[in-house]
This record gives sequence, C-alpha cells and structure tokens, in this order.
Amino acid sequence: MEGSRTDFVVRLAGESGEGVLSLGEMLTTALARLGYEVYTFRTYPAEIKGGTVLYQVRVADHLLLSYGSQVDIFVALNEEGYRDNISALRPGGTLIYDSDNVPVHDLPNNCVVPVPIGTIAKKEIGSVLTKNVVALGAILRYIGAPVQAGEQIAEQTFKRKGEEVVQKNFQALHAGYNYIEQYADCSRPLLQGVAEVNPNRLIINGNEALALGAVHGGLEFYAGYPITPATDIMEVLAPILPRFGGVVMQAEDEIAALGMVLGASFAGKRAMTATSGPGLSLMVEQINLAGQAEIPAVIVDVQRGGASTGLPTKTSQGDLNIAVYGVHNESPRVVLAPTSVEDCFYLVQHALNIAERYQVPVIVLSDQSLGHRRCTIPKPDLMRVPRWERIVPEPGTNGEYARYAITETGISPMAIPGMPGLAYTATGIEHNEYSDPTYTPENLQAMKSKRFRKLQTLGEEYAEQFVRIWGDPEGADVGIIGWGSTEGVIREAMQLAQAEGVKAAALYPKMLMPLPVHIIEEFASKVKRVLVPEKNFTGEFAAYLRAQTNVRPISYAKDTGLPFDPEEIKEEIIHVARM
Amino acid sequence: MEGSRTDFVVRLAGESGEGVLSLGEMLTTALARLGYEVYTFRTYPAEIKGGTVLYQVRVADHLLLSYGSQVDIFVALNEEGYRDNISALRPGGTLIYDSDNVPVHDLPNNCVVPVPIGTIAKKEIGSVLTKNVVALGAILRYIGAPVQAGEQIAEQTFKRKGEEVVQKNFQALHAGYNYIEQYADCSRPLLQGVAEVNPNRLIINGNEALALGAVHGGLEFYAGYPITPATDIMEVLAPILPRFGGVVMQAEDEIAALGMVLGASFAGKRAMTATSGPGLSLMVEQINLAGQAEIPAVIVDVQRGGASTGLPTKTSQGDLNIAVYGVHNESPRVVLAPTSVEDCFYLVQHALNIAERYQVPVIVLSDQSLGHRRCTIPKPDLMRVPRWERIVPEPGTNGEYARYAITETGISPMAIPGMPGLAYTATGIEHNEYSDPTYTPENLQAMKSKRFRKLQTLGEEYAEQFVRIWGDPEGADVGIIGWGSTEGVIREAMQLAQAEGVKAAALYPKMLMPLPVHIIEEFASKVKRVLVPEKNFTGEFAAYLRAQTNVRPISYAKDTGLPFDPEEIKEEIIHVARM
Amino acid sequence: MENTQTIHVETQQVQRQPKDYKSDLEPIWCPGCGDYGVLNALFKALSQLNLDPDKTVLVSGIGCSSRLPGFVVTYGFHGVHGRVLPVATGIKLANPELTVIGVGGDGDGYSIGLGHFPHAARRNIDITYIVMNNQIYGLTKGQTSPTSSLQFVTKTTPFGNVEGALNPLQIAIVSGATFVARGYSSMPNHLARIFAEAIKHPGFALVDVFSPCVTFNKVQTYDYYKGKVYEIPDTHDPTDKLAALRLAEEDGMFPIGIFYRVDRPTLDEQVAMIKRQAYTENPSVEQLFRRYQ
Amino acid sequence: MENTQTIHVETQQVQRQPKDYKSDLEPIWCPGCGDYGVLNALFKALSQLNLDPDKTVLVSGIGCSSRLPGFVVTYGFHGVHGRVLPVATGIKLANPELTVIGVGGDGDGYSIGLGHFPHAARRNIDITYIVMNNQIYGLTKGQTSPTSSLQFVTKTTPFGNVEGALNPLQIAIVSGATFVARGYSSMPNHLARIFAEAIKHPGFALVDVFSPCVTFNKVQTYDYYKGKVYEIPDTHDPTDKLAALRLAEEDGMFPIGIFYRVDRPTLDEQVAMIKRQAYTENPSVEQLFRRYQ
Ligand SMILES: Cc1ncc(C[n+]2csc(CCOP(=O)(O)OP(=O)(O)O)c2C)c(N)n1
Ligand SMILES: Cc1ncc(C[n+]2csc(CCOP(=O)(O)OP(=O)(O)O)c2C)c(N)n1
Ligand code: SF4
Ligand code: SF4
Ligand SMILES: [Mg+2]
Ligand SMILES: [Mg+2]
Repeated sequence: MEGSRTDFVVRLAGESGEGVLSLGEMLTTALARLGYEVYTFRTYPAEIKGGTVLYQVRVADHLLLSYGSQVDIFVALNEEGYRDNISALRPGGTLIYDSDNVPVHDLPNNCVVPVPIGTIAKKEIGSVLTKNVVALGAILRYIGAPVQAGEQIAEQTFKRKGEEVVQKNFQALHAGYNYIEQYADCSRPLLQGVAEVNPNRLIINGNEALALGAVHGGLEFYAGYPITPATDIMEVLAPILPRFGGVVMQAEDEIAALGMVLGASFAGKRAMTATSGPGLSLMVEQINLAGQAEIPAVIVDVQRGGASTGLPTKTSQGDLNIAVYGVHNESPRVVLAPTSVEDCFYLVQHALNIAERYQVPVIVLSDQSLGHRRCTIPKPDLMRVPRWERIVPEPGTNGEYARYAITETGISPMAIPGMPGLAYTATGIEHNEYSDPTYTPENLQAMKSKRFRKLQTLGEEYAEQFVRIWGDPEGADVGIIGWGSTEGVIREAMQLAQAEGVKAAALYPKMLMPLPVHIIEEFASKVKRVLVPEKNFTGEFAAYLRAQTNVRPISYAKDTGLPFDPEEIKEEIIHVARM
Repeated sequence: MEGSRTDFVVRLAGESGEGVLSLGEMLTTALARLGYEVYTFRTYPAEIKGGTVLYQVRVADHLLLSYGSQVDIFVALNEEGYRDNISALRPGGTLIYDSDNVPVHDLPNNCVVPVPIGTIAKKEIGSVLTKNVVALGAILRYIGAPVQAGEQIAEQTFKRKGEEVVQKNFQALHAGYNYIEQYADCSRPLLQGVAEVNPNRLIINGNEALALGAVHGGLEFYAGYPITPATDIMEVLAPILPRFGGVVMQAEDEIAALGMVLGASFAGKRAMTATSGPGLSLMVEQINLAGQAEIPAVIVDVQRGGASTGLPTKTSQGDLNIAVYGVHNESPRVVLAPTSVEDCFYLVQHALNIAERYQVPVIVLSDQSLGHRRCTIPKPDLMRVPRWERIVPEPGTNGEYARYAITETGISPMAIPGMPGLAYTATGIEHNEYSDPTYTPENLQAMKSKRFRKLQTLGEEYAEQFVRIWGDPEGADVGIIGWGSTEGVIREAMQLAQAEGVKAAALYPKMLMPLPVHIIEEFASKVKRVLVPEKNFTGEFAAYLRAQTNVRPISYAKDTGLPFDPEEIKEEIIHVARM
Repeated sequence: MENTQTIHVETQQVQRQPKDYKSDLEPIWCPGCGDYGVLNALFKALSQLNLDPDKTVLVSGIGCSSRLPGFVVTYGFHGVHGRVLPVATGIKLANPELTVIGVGGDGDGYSIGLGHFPHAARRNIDITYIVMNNQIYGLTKGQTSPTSSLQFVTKTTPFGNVEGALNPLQIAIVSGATFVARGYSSMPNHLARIFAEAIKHPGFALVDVFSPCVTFNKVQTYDYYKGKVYEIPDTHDPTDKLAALRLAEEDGMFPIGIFYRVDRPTLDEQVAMIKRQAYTENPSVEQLFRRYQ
Repeated sequence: MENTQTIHVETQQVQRQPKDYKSDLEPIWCPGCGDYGVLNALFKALSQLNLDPDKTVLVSGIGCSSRLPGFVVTYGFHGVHGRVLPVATGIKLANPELTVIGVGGDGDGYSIGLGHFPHAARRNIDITYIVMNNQIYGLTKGQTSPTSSLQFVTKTTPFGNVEGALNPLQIAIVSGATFVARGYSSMPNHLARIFAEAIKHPGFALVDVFSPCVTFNKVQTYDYYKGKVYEIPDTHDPTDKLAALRLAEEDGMFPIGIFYRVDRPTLDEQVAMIKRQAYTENPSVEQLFRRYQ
C-alpha cells in the first residue's frame, strides 16, 4: 500500500429502512465508475425497520483485499449508529453527521462536519425520501469527487420512477454538494489524482457474481426458498434464466426446493439451489439421497451468523461441519468454498461441472460478508472454465442397463429419461448395479466403495487446481491455512506482518471435500507454525484439518458476526510467530 | 469361556413373514427361562414379505458378550436362507432343515437332520401357521431341553388368540419334538447340566430396556414418527406411559415430533423422541434450536444401515458425524452412546437428567443390533441413577426475569409457563440475558461462551463416570477405543487375543460429546498402539478422536450391515499388535 | 359454549387492561404495518378474557409477524420457520391448563408450515392459530407467498405469479378445524371480538387476518380492501360446513367474521381421557419388568 | 379434452400390452395386498394409452406402495419418505415432454408429505398422483395413518385412535387440483379407466385408491368395502366444486370415480410461456455484465 495515493474508508451508519444501503451502493458505484477500486461490507438488523444499518466502503487506486481496519470518514445518520460506531473513527478522521438527528459531543481529535440533512431534504427539496441523496452529495464533495459522478448514478437509480423523481434527486444531490462547499471548513480532496476508468471491470457482489457464473456455467433449473442472505441469488436469476431457456421456481420450503432440483437433475438438467444455514439443515436428508442415488446437484450455502435463527444478517463460517459431516451414515459429497467475489463466478461453474461429471451433490460455502461484498473485479474470463457434460450411456434395451455399474473411477454412465431402452429406477435404498434393492454385505461394500471412489478420482485429478498459495512457505514463520471469504483479509494481514518483519505464507484450498491432504501436509511441513483463522466459535476447519491430515494447527476462531479486520490478523500472525 | 459346559450358537434362517422372528424370540425366551444366558442378533429384509430373515441366538451358562463367531446349529427353513448361511455352519455342526422346502447337498462334515416341517404342520396339525412351532419343538428336543419349556412360551405367546390356537400349537410343538426323538440319529443334548433359574434377570432387548429406562427416568412426554428400527420404542411406551400420567403422540413427521417434544419440554415436561438416520436428518434444524434456545430434549437415534434409505433393517454406527457435527453454525449438544442392553436402561436416564439440568438436546446413539439384541441382563437397579430436576428460578415480576442469565456454569434457571412473574419468550434468535434479540459481537461472544460453558461444566463433573475401561492399559500391546454397541464383542475378542498371547485393553466412553479428552489421552499414552474398530465406512470415531485429542489411532472401519464377529476383531488386534 | 377447561378467568383478580399485556420491547414493524392492528386487537382480547399472562403462551415461527410474542407479556416460544403448530400442540398436551395461541405469517403457516396445519386441524387440538396474512414474505423483503394473487410481481416472480392462491379457510374447514374465522387488522374491535371467541372456543381455531405489508405489498393495500371487506351477515349458519365453504370461496369480496364453528372432542381432552383410563395407582417400573422375566 | 402436450401416443409404434410394462423385479408385497391390484390397473392404463416407457417416469417415496416404480418398466425415481411431489414437479418442469406419475402411500403422501400436496394442487402441475390408501403404515408394520379411522387400534394407538381422519379428496379440491378421483384396488378395470383419465388430464390429478393392507389393517378389509363402494352416478356434475365436496363428505359409503374435473392453465404450460416471453436470441452472459459496469 506504500506509495499509493488514494486509500481511505468511508463508513455509513443509519436507521434501517431509511435508504442507507442504497446510499452505500450509489456511493460505491459512483466511485468505482470514477476508476477507483472499491471493497465494501454491509450489515443490517434482522428487522425490516428499526435498528442500524452499517455500510462500509474502502476506496483506493490499487487492488483491495479487505474492507480496511480503520475508518477515515464516518457518516452518521442516526443517533444509535453514531453511538455504536464513533469509536471506529481513526484519530484525525472526519465525522460527517446529520445534525437534525445526531447530538455530537466534543471530538477534539477529529474533524467534525455537521450537515442538516433532514432539514435540507424536507425544507429545500420537499421530500424526506431524498435524505440519502443529500448525504451522497455531501460525501462526494467532501472527498473531492465531481458532482457528475453522483448525477449519473442518481439518474440510473431513479430513472424507472420517472423524470420528476430524477430531478428531485438531482436537486438533493446538488444541495448536499453545495452545503459542504459553502460551510465545511475541513473538506479534503481524498481522491488523489485521476484514476483511469477501466471498462474491463465489474462492480458486483458475491451473490451476483455467483448467479451470473451459474448462468454461464449452463444452469438450467433453479429452485429455492427465500432466506437471508441467499435470497438475492434467486432474485438475480429469476428475470434472467428464462431468457436462457431455464426455469426458476420458488418452492414451498427448502425440502421441496431440493426435491425439485433433484427431480430436474434426474431429468437431465443442470440444477442448483441456494440457501443459508436453516435451509441447509432441512436439506440434509435429500443431500444424502443425492449422494446415495448419484444425482448431480449444486447446493449453495451463503452462511450467516449464529446457530438456529441466530444473526440472520451477519456473517460467519459456521457451516463447515454440517457441510462435510451432515449426513446420516455416509454418502459422498463435494464441498467447495469461494474465496473472493471473482472466485464466486468461477467456482460455481466448477461446482456444476463436478456435480454433473461425478454425479454427486456439491455444496458451495459462501457467506454473508462475501455474498454482499460489492467490489470491483476484472471482467470475468468466459473461456476459463470449460463445460463438463454428464456421462451418458449408449441407447440400450430396457432391463439390461446397469445404471450403477461398478467402474474404476466410480462413475457409472447415467441415463436421462427419454433416452431409449435405458429405463431404470433411481433409488436411495442400497442397490446392485441394476438398481435393484440388495442388502448383502458384499454388495454394500462394493457399492459404497464405488461411490466414494468418485471422490478419490476427483481429488487426485483436480485437488491441485483448487489450491492457492500466497507467499513462500519455505521457512515462513507462520503458515496460514484458511478457507473461504477470509482470503483477501489474510493476504493483507500477511503484508502488514511482513512490514513488521514476520514472514508468513498462506494456503487456501477451495475444495474442502475431498481435501487436498498431500498439498496441505507439504505446505505445513515447510512452515514453522500453522495458523488457522476462521469466523466461527469452535474452530471447525482446524478440527477438520486435524481429523484429515497430520497437521496440528493453532486455531484462531472468532465469531463476531463481522469479517476479520486485517490488523487483528496481523497481530495474531505476529503473536504466533513469537510464540 | 474355558471350563464352561454350555456355549453354543443356533442360527435360524427362513422366509420373511413366516414367523422366523417369532420362532427366534420363543426359543430365546424358553432357553433364558431355563436359566441360561442368551444373546441374540436378528436381521430381516426391508420388505414385509419375501427375502430372508435371520435370527441367531447364543446360549451359555456364563455371561455372554457377543452373538458368537461360528454357528453350531443351523436351522434352515427356506432355500435362500440355506444357500446364504450354510457356509457359516462350523465343521461338525448340525444342520436342521425343512425337508419340504430346502434341497440339501452333501455335507460330509456335518450332522444333517431333515424335518418335514411343512408337511407336519399342514397334514398333522392342519395349519401351516404352526410351522415355526413345529420347528421350535424340534430344536428344543435336539438340544436337550424339556418340552415344558416350549409349552410355557407357546401358551404365553398364543394365549390372547384363544384356547383353540394354544392347543394347536401345543400339538405342533410336540409333533416337532417327537419327530426328532424318533428319527434324528445324531441328536445331542447340548444343554449341559441344569442351569439355575435366576428370578433377578430380565430377557429384554435394547429398545425395550431403553423405553423402560426412560419411564423410570421420569419421562412424561414422548412424540415420535414410526421408523425402523426405532419404532418399537414408541410401541413399548404407548400402552405404558399414560399409566404413569404421561403422553405418547404419533406425529405427522419427525420435524413435528421434535417440535412437539420441544413444546412439551418448554412447558416443563421431561420429553423425548426416538428415530433413525432419516428422521434424525429431518430433526437437525430443531436440535439446533434446542441448543440455542436452551430447551431440554432427548433424541434417541437407533442407527440403521446405509445412507439415505439404505439398509433400513441392518445395523451400523454411521450417525456419529451427524450427531456431533450436524448443526449449522454452532450450538451445544450432548451425545451419549449406550454399550449394552443393560446400559440402555441406565443411560437414557442420564440423558434425561443431563437434558434437564443443562438445558441441552441430548442425542443417544443406539443401533439396530443393540436395539433388537434380546439377551439376559441382571434386573436393573432402580436406585442407581438419581433424578436430576430442572433448575428453576424463584417467582418474580414480569419483565425482570433474566431467562438467559450469564452464570459461571453456563446454566441459567429456567422458568416454566404457569410460574408467576417469570413470563419470557424462548427464542432461537441471538438474544441478551432477557431474551431480547441482540446482534452485537460482544453479546454474541458472551452468550455463545455461556452456552458452550455448560458442556465444559458437564464434562468436568461427569466425564469420568461415563468411561469404562476393560483390562489393564499399562503396557498393553493394543489399546482399543470403541463406542456404542460393540463393547461386548470387543471384550470377547480381547479374551481371545489374550489366549494367543496378545495383551489388549479397551476404553469405552459413553459420553461422546463432550468427549473425556484427558482420560482418553491418558489411556492412549499407556498402550503401544490405539485401535478404533467401528461399524461404518469412513472411520468416523477415529477421525473424531484425531480432531479432538492428540491420539493418532489406527482405524478399523467396516460397514457390512451386521455386527462385528469376535474372531474378526481378535485377528485385527493381533494384526495391530504385530504391525 | 362451555370452555372452562381452556381459559383462566380469575375472578378474584384485578381486571387487566390491554396495556397491561404490552412488554417493554418496542415492536420493530414498519410504520403502518398491519401487524400493529393485530397486536392491539390481541391486547384487547386478552384483556376482555382477563387472561393470566403467566398461564398464556404465544408460539410463533419466523417472519415479521412472528416477532409478535416478544411484544406481549405472556410466556412465548419463538421457534424456527414453519413449526408453530407442532410446538403449540406439544405445549398444550404437556399442560392443558395453559392457553396456547399460535401466531405467524402466511409464509410461515401456509408455505413451509403447511404440512402441520391440516394435522393440527384434524386433531382438533385446543389452540388458537392467528395468521397475519399479508400475501407476501415481509421479513425476507418481498417475495410471493402461497396466498399471493395471480400475476403478482415480486423479485422472485418478475413475470408475474402463475401459481393459484391457497384458500386457508377452506383448507381449515375440510381438514377438521372446529372454528374458522377471518379478520382485518384495520378493524381492531371486530378483530378483538373474533380473537376472544377463538380463544374461548374449545378446539382448533384458525383466525386468518388480512394484515397489509405496507413496505412490500403494493397490491393488497388498505385501499385495496376498502369496500371489499364486509362482515358476515347474521343469516350465515356457522355450523353448516358446505355453507361455510361456499362463503369462503374466492369472489373478489372478502367477508370477515366466523365462517365455521362446531363442537367436537379436542385432542387434549381425549388424551386426558386416555390417561384417566390407563391410570394405575403407584405405577412402578418394577411391575413392568414382569413381562420380561 | 386436449392433452397432446402431456402424453405420447405414438401411433407409429406397436401397441404395447399390459405385460410389456412389467419389469423383471418381482413385487415384494404380501399375498393379497391391494397394491397388486393397483399395479395391474396401472399396467392396463399404460397400455390403453400406449405410453412410451422411455418417456414415462414413476416417482415414489418410501413405503410398501412406494416400491411400485421398480416393478414397472419405465423410468423411476424412488426417493425419500414424503417428497414425491416436489421431485415430480422438478421432473415435469425440467422436461414437459415426459409423462410424470407420482405414486405412494397414505403415510407418505398425507402424513409426512402433506406439506407439498396442496402446493402441487394449487400450482396445477401436470402430473398424476396415485395414493395407495390402506389407512395404515404398512412397511413399518402397522401404525395409524392420517386416514385411519377413529378408534383404530394399533401398537402406537393401543387405546384407539383419537385423531380425526383426513379427507384427501376434499383437501385436493379446495387446494386447486383440477382432477380428483377415487378408485378401489379390487375393481381393476374401473381403476385402470380412472388412471387413464387422470394421466390424460392436463393438470394436477389425484387418484386416491383404497388398497387394503391384508397384513396389518384388520378393519378396512376387502369385506369392509363390500357393499360400501359404489360408482358415482352419471348425474354427478364433476365441474361443480361444491357438489364434489359434498360427494366426498364422509358418510360411511364410498363413491368411486371422478369427483371433480375442471380446466385451468398448468404450471408447466405457464412456465413455458414465461420462457417464450423472456426468450432472447443468443443470450449471453457478456450482455448481463453491462448492468454491473
Ligand atoms: C428454514 C428457513 N427458511 C427460510 C427462512 C427465511 N425466512 C424468514 S421469514 C420468512 C418468510 C416470512 O414470511 P411470512 O411468514 O409471511 O411473515 P411476514 O414477514 O410476511 O410477516 C422466510 C422465508 C428461515 N428463517 N428459515
Ligand atoms: C424420514 C423417514 N421417516 C420415517 C421413515 C419410515 N417409514 C418408511 S415407510 C413409512 C410409512 C409407510 O406408510 P405408507 O406411506 O402409508 O405406505 P404403505 O407401506 O402403507 O404402503 C415410514 C414411516 C422413513 N423411511 N423416512
Ligand atoms: S416489511 Fe411488511 S410485514 Fe414486515 S414490518 Fe414492514 S410492513 Fe410489516
Ligand atoms: S404389509 Fe400391508 S401394505 Fe405392505 S405389502 Fe403387506 S399387505 Fe401390502
Ligand atoms: Mg407474510
Ligand atoms: Mg399406507
């Protein structure tokens, strides 16, 4: 980060239901369109109205790996938001606040900018609904962005509500912009220089990237049941998939959603569902059916905070255990975890591919912080992940087709209804090669081995391709093994640690089941100590590594509902290095 | 076993639906009533009619630990049963078979006794339904038991069908008995001496023992949904529990069953459900609710074979993973595993106690082989497990009661509807001490710690009491760490290994979560190698031990649908000792 | 109607006012949400019946509406999505002395929870079930629900809803519910009266309530219901099943009031009878052992 | 009735006989089980319609009855307990060319599976759903089911069943099913005719079949039905919803035949329409990126 000219963090906090999320999204898009890199985080209460929404955007002229450690500009739109977040503002940072709503006490170390946002919106513009656009104008001016950046996004946002609304919002934008121009005494142009606008970039979040990736990966059938924070995957797909000839169904619950997915997949379609913890729990029985009856299916779990209903709008990495172990008795499954917004686009294509080729359920573990992380990514490469098709048998004569033929790879060619002479009955009862119910010990051993052999084949052929290593493990003080959404923040923390003289390397396996055991053990053997940071309470991944590999890691498990902070991880790296 | 005079194994095999199970149960009870120890195993097809039923009973004048390794008398009632089982008959053993049904080839090393069972039943008695009682008579005579033993059990079995039926069956019994007397040329009185009849014994299976234990443990509410092999727990309870003032409800599915249990428990009753793998899968979401909202509940899982529908009438130990890890995000739970039929009676009382005192869901992992194992046990000691009651608060003033008060033990006194001034709302949303929804990181940490602290408290106070050690680990060649229903067979295998000069010891923790880590590590440190035998495919317990302790065990995981054979384990012990 | 077994009219005690049932937790609903009307009507009904908060339990699932128990001073059980009725059934069977009221949304009760609804009805368990039917999923920000109208546009049905709407009243009636009613959150006195009748009714009582979601449902608004909602005339015979089914048939107008009300033994009564029938003095496990000797 | 979109009458092909649909797997039902009659009637219906086994899918759950797909030479999906209808819906939406028939028991469909049944009906997905209703759980050896009669004694209800029986026909009708019928396994020709009509019907078709469990149900036996089962007279108007509901009302006699039959757009048709409406030539993900630039 040394040498970079622009790198700052804006945090917004305000009443739920008052347009804070929308303000954050507009600000983010406006800045990204100016050519800056952006990286966001948001969290909001589980209620529709009431409680505080928090939106944080980090802006820089270089690649961003986290949403930052400290806040440079804090925009407080309600009292509770102010109270809960003011301590995050760094000394010397700026507080911009709605002086109609927020009583502010002495802040000797900060620049303080009161803006009567409510009054401006109501009195000057004549609509309290424009409050967030007044704030947008004020922020843009304060950081030195041109007002046109705001106009463009306001127009796009309000276009479908009619010209009148657009004009009102233009007024609001300018009012906020001008207010700062006239009254603020410490406004600083934080946007240094002019970034170059790169058309080969997207401003997108993890859920959106995953949905688009699935469409590109040939998704033909989606069934789901709404649940925070996964619902927007279905909402992105609903208007799009039919254009590609696909179907999106809202089911009556998650059990039905996966039932429909399995039906569609059995009938030959690439099929997927997305949910969060409570929904995944309800799917457990049929995920097992998919493993046992060898029916392809992709199940996306956008993990959220807390057990049971827990903290539905917060983040966590708490579903690893149920993803890898949530099955009565044993059937094979694959578990993948994307590590970045960009990765969401690609990994879901792999998930669809693996499900089809290996006839297994594939669980994709995203999380709220990744799903709702809006940031700039290079425009995805549409050629990167080639399509794998299901292996189907030659037409045959009914009664002769061995649906569950025992093969070396474990993969048995799978017929699709409509194919002539291959009629068979898929079943979750233990069966022989011809899918007839069979209960002998010999058959059980043969069939279970065959099914699990598929994971072995997959692991051997592809484990390496799903591993990313950062830094040089050879002789590193600390080797981090992490998973999922924490990759960026860990990389940033490694840089920070490096600056303090501690050498760290990191390994991220995106395929968690089957686990690339040899690669992990090799990595671990090169570093002095292994640290496993994760956002949960019991250290699920660390325990999983202990169970599956010879690595004895140090677990850093912390469950807060919020993503890691790079400073915090840096401290932990240094702590472990000096242990 | 040296020095014992009576110890032999009878295996019965015949067509499903033709009374083989009932024959097995009559034979077992008759022998047990004569004073012998019995130990049985049964398996049957997943269909109501068709396929082969297998029933094996081992009879001895000393304590039995397994159903034996080799068959001394094989009774074949249908052709398929003969074909599939004849190889299990030991050289020198006897085949008794229904000569109307089973074509037998040369068996030079065996004594072969054809009995025209069908003809006798049809022609002589006039009812094919009496076939199994004809067989009973033949077997009793062959092994040297008095015919009265058969009369007593036949009377008891057929009494409620009327005197006529009883008389027909008496005839059948005698016909079979006399047939052997007259025609069999190698009949041997295998029952040596006269055992002493001990009135302080029960002839009972694991499911029955568990159901009675629950009643004795103060069970007040049971809701369940039928599923093999757990249904008989509900069937035992249904006529009994109302006599004790309790309620038994058949719910519409397992989700509803656990919902009812949680409702009843919330309302102050000791409540339980029982199911098998598929049902447990459906309960996952609400087990998590119980953990998070701190509602006592006991969930019995009588594990069955195979993933998904799998092998519903076979046995396995395949549900350990889902029992300990089957939860999205993390909430506390306790997992217990009874190791013998006798243990079922006691452990379920502990389960109810722990659920009540610690306000957690308690999963009890039994399995088909244990649930349907009928054997002789000492009459249970009704004083052994003292009752623990729920800790309730003093009456208060509504609005002031801190339902989820943070305490040192983690246990917060729990009010019961009806108690004055303590109205509160139980909730699965993350909450503060007053059960108000709360989403801050600090609260999350405090509450999650509090909830998990209960497991720590439990583990520290009671871990030791749930551990059984067999043999002396100090310097043992092999230290076995096992769980659940395999305890008896492992003990017998250890004796067999000892006879071949290999010293083994075994540790059985009946509390699997929280796991008595220190005790396990201490045990492991004393033995040369640690072997973990279990009836599943992936070695779930071995992996769990690796994850939770510093032990690096050798896994012997074998999934066949049938229990272990002591010879097989002995071989493995010797193999590991010589590794 | 006899119903002493279900509610606790404590004549000795002070008459509780509606506000006495209000908890310290402020409702988190959007201003204008229909659920406020439902909550207020419930306060009134509880007060009319002078129910003891310590002997009353509100059970809910997940949704905006399902947050209601926290706003009332009674015992409450805020469980998982869709499982109100099994939990309520368990509570009532465990302690028939309690007044048990299930509450929740149309998604909670008629979508994911639909597998329990006809069973609770046919069992005639003595509980009241209040559904705040806003024809949408509120808490997850506006998707179609099983009661959403045809052509309804949401983010999950951008081309318009193509699924026929469920008729919860008819389903309740044919499933065996013994009290079936509908109310409207903007008519709180009428609604309170229905709630009181439902709670007093011994058996399974459904009250489906139109409770507009002002934030996400732009079709079934207060305006929409204006002129369409009318009270069921006295001429309707609520014991006539087919008449009730006909009245509940969808025709663009919305009668509110009691559609159906009959008497039938309740599950809890019958379970109590079984207990009395089976009862043995000083039952002991020792006795049970005999069968296994 | 127009139904070319659902079934494949291949005039070019040889006429298939009932036995041509029989698979090599022998049914494992007890001798005398009603399910044999259902299987034979299904063979006949398939033959009458001359359905192509390669374009027909039987979907089932778990139970004695749910083993049926294995005994028929068509594609089959033998899933988990209670989830027939979601799976069948997924198959039909994925490939509307297929004829999709759900089969199962009363436990599978009306107990654990009841949460899906009204939804499939209101969506009017074009599938046929055959329930072998023996008023008991066969495979788990005889427990009460939601259609068991009052007082029915089983091992789980030793004091007699105290829960009212569900009326699956009425539930189907009020939920929006467009074809609702009942048959009897001992009248295989009548049953085959109903099956054929149901399969031809475009939309959700329920056929509830009395199919006695000779091993565990000692009340609803063949004798029991004798004289109680009668064919619905021609005077009945199957498009009259209230008349259908009345006819389905329980009164000790059991009419069989078609209770209700109407036309309404099917889910699969409407989903196909949405696809046509949304269709863009050569859709590309590249285009979708624009919104995110
Ligand atoms: C198993 C599960 N699936 C999905 C969700 C997400 N979810 C929460 S509330 C809700 C539906 C809310 O609709 P409704 O019940 O009508 O209540 P409303 O908010 O409209 O009052 C959903 C789908 C969940 N909490 N649990
Ligand atoms: C989730 C789950 N719960 C329970 C079972 C056990 N089970 C198998 S079949 C069945 C019910 C069978 O009754 P029904 O559907 O009426 O079929 P029938 O055998 O009478 O034809 C049950 C409860 C199961 N397989 N899965
Ligand atoms: S979102 Fe709708 S249902 Fe939820 S509180 Fe707001 S208005 Fe009410
Ligand atoms: S148990 Fe009943 S339903 Fe099952 S096959 Fe036998 S007769 Fe048929
Ligand atoms: Mg709603
Ligand atoms: Mg049945």
